[in-house]
Amino acid sequence: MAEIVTLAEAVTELVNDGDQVALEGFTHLIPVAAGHEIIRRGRRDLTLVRMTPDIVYDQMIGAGCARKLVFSWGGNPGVGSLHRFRDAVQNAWPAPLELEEHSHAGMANRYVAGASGLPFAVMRGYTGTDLPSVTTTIKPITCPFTGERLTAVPAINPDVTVIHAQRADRAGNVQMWGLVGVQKEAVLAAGRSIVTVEEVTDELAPVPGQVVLPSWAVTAVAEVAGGAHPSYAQGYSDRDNTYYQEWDAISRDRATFENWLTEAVLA
Amino acid sequence: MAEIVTLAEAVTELVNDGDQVALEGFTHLIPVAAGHEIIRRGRRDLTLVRMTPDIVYDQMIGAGCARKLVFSWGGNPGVGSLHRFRDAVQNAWPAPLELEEHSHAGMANRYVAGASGLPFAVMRGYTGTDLPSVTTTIKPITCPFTGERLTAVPAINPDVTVIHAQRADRAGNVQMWGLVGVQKEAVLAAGRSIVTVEEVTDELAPVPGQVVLPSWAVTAVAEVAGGAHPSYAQGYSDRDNTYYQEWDAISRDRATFENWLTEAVLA
Amino acid sequence: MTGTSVETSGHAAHTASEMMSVAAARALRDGTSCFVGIGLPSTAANLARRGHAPNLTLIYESGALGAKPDSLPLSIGDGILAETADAVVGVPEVFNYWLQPGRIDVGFLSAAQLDRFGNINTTVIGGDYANPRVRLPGAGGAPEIAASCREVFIVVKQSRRSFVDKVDFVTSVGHGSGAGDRARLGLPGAGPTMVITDLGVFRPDPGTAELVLEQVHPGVTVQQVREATGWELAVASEVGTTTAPTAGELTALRALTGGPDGNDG
Amino acid sequence: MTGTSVETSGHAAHTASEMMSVAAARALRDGTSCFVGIGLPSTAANLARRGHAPNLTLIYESGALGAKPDSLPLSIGDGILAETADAVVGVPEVFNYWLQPGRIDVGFLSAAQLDRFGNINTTVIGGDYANPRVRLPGAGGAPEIAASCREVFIVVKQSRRSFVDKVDFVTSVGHGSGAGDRARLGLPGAGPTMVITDLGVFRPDPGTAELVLEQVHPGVTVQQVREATGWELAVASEVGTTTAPTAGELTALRALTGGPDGNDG
Repeated sequence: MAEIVTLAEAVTELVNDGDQVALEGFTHLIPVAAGHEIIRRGRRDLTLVRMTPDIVYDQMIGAGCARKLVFSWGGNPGVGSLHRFRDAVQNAWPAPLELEEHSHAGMANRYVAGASGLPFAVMRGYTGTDLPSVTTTIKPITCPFTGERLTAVPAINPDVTVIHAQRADRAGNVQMWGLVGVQKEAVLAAGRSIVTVEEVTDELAPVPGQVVLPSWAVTAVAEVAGGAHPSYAQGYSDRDNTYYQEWDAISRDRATFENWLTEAVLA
Repeated sequence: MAEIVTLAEAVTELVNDGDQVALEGFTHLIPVAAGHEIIRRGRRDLTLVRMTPDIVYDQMIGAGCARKLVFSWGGNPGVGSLHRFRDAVQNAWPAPLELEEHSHAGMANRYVAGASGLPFAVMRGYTGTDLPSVTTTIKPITCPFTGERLTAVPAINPDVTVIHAQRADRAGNVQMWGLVGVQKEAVLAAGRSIVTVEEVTDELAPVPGQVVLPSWAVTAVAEVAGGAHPSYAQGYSDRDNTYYQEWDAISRDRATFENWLTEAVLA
Repeated sequence: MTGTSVETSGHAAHTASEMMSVAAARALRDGTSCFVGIGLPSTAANLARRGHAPNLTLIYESGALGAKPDSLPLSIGDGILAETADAVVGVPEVFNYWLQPGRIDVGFLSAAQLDRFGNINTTVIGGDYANPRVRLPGAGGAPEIAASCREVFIVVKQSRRSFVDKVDFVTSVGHGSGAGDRARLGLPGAGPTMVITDLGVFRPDPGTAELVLEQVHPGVTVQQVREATGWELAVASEVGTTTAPTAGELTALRALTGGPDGNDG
Repeated sequence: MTGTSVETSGHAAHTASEMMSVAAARALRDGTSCFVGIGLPSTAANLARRGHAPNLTLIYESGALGAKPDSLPLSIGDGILAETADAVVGVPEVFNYWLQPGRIDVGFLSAAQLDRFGNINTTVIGGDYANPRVRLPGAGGAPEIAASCREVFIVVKQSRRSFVDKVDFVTSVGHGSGAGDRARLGLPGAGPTMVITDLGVFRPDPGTAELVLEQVHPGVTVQQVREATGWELAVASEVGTTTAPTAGELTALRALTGGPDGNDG
């Protein structure tokens, strides 16, 4: 059964140096506040996993939390590049960043395998691309019935997965709706999970398109209203498109970024 | 885009002798009226696919539609055995019935592979059971990353899948809710599909727990109110538990069954 | 022991079938999760949730996670399951995301035939597979429930027909051919840890994995159990007696099933 | 041909970028389905749906099937997509059930680098993979969109930097090393059948699969296109001229993007 705790308690207890950590949320419901808490707690040597490392991972990489990134698309959606991510890859600043690079389909299937208790998933993908030559976690597999050649990718089983959702009830059952991405799979694939929510309510009135994660499948729930900003929580907030554009300027320069980090996160 | 037609038109046009046909619906939303229409049209040599062949397949097998059954649990839920199914297997009446027998997990994964455009699915299953010795569509497969031995099952891609849903709109978008079983996968795995619905409406108001099949993923929609009886359609009808019990007596004896067939289906 | 009487002091009269359901229900601990097989297990699991285990999470293969039916579902896909569930998921998801990874504490199954190592047959009896004497419904969800749940409870009406030395067909693996077999097969769960019948309660011997009679129900003798067992039954050095159903348990059970001869789920 | 002017008789003045979006939008047929990549393709697809293709089904990798946004989504995961979609599904489902089996008519992609066979690079430019000169965002959904859709349209701003003889990294396969390569690789879709830039329109040669200039936009010369191409460009024997954007197309486009310099999606 999920415990309802503060975000600081959840991160302190459940995210350790060296962990493989997945923060998921596909444009919608990105757990940004939790990412900032991981920065504040000074976690290091993390293997960060995320299909779409965007602003929050740019921040965590720039803050020096990450040793490795497992991902499929690292950009500032609708704006351009991630400058802290680029600086880490191109100049090893603030630290070298190892990459394990997949496609969205590959990452999604790796989470599915992880959630399913399987060591790998089968897909049609990567064929003819240069990705298998740089990513060792892409291998061929042969159908035992037809002899057809397909692609296998290994399960992702993060030590801890962090997501943001609209609501939880007091028993720790979690409810989200709108674009639900790969969050269910990421939580079920993980050893531990933290869910920040817009609000904890007495009842979870059913909502069309909802995904419910039962309390017994979640480790910790923390109420963090606005915890997805500048991303959004459908029914609670809108995407702050201006912030995404502003991030381009903040992140382009190391000093500007470090000022932002001090003032906006660490202060 | 799905065409809205009569059930007779749909079955006449889309179900052919010798086809592999899946009628799905897991206790809920069983397309019984469509099964009766297939009997009325006199279809023969069908390979019938269904996780839980229950009353409707007992009827189709007794009526002589089937050459082969691909399944995982053939019983009268809450009541007992299927007598027409038994008579076919034990006494080849009215015709021999070839069996391809799986577990629920295996059948579900076969539909998932079919819906995913993959030739097979990987699962943990069947290990140590006698099923692989009688079912050739169960094979071992080795994880290319860990070397672990798992089980592979081939995709099911029915020529035609038939399901029952609560509603469709006039464009042929289909909406169902409650226990949604494996119907989405069965439709997406099939070459053609028929969906009977309780009603065709102007709008599909969103419903919690809904599954929507877009019109362009469906071949034909037919309005058949009560088309799941004695099964039920959540929000429209209750399960007719008495009928399931009565079926035991109707089906136990060949003559009684044939009378029922003449009066209730063919008349 | 009071012979065949099922009336014990301080307890209401009950049938052997009711004793079985009550004993099976008691086996479920509060706060755990239970993957509920069709038939007798559903009766027992719902009885447990009405009684000592209000926080028992019921998972049905029809996709209802955390179902809280207020009447006994007649099938594993009744509407009441979806209406009262914490979450409703598709059938592939319930098997792949919830059962397969070993998240569920107890798999609760029934059987047409059960053997001395707790292997289950629900496929064919007699003859051979292609020409059976009796064709049974088949596997359903049981093979993977038996493989993946942390432990398995089996509830079955006992007779020489159902309690056999070796099942005619292994539909779902218990302890295979004996101790260590599950580990050799790579089956993740502990397998059957308890078998509850209308006569008594059995657990596998830790050394051999063979079922051992540990408990008889009130009014049942060890000799009666031996006579209803199709192999030379191992009996614990001290055989206990099941506490008879309390009035509260019987009332709850009859409310669920509609009386002593009611539906078994 | 009117040199570099982009004002043509009967048509409003437009920028090269607007011509590209309009030409890309026109390529989409009504009643088909389009898997919409991030960036320029989203602008074009939404413009098509506002104009000649009201029954174009837009599929976004964020899980929105049949999205009908009434303003241009700034990202592929904007709330407007879920709110207006026929169905919303999880990300694994959109790739596994909807894209992978080849259900989608057109995959609409952009590129940082594109080569003569329509192969796409969005991974790294210069240096090598471990030490690139420029690190790009990476693959996203593109490799499987390029593999599985029935055909692929690519929209890209053309220059010698983006139109190269051979991409530095094959992120998504176009026609590989030439005709027949997709079949040899077992890729189900037809691959890129049209490339739309701010200068013109290209199609693969049926014999060699190399991109051939078939059409220049109003005011653009073939020589200009050659100069913006990083290989010896093949040119069709008869090069057509794209019809300039109509006033209606421009109005719709500017309403979407907020003006001639608006967001590209």
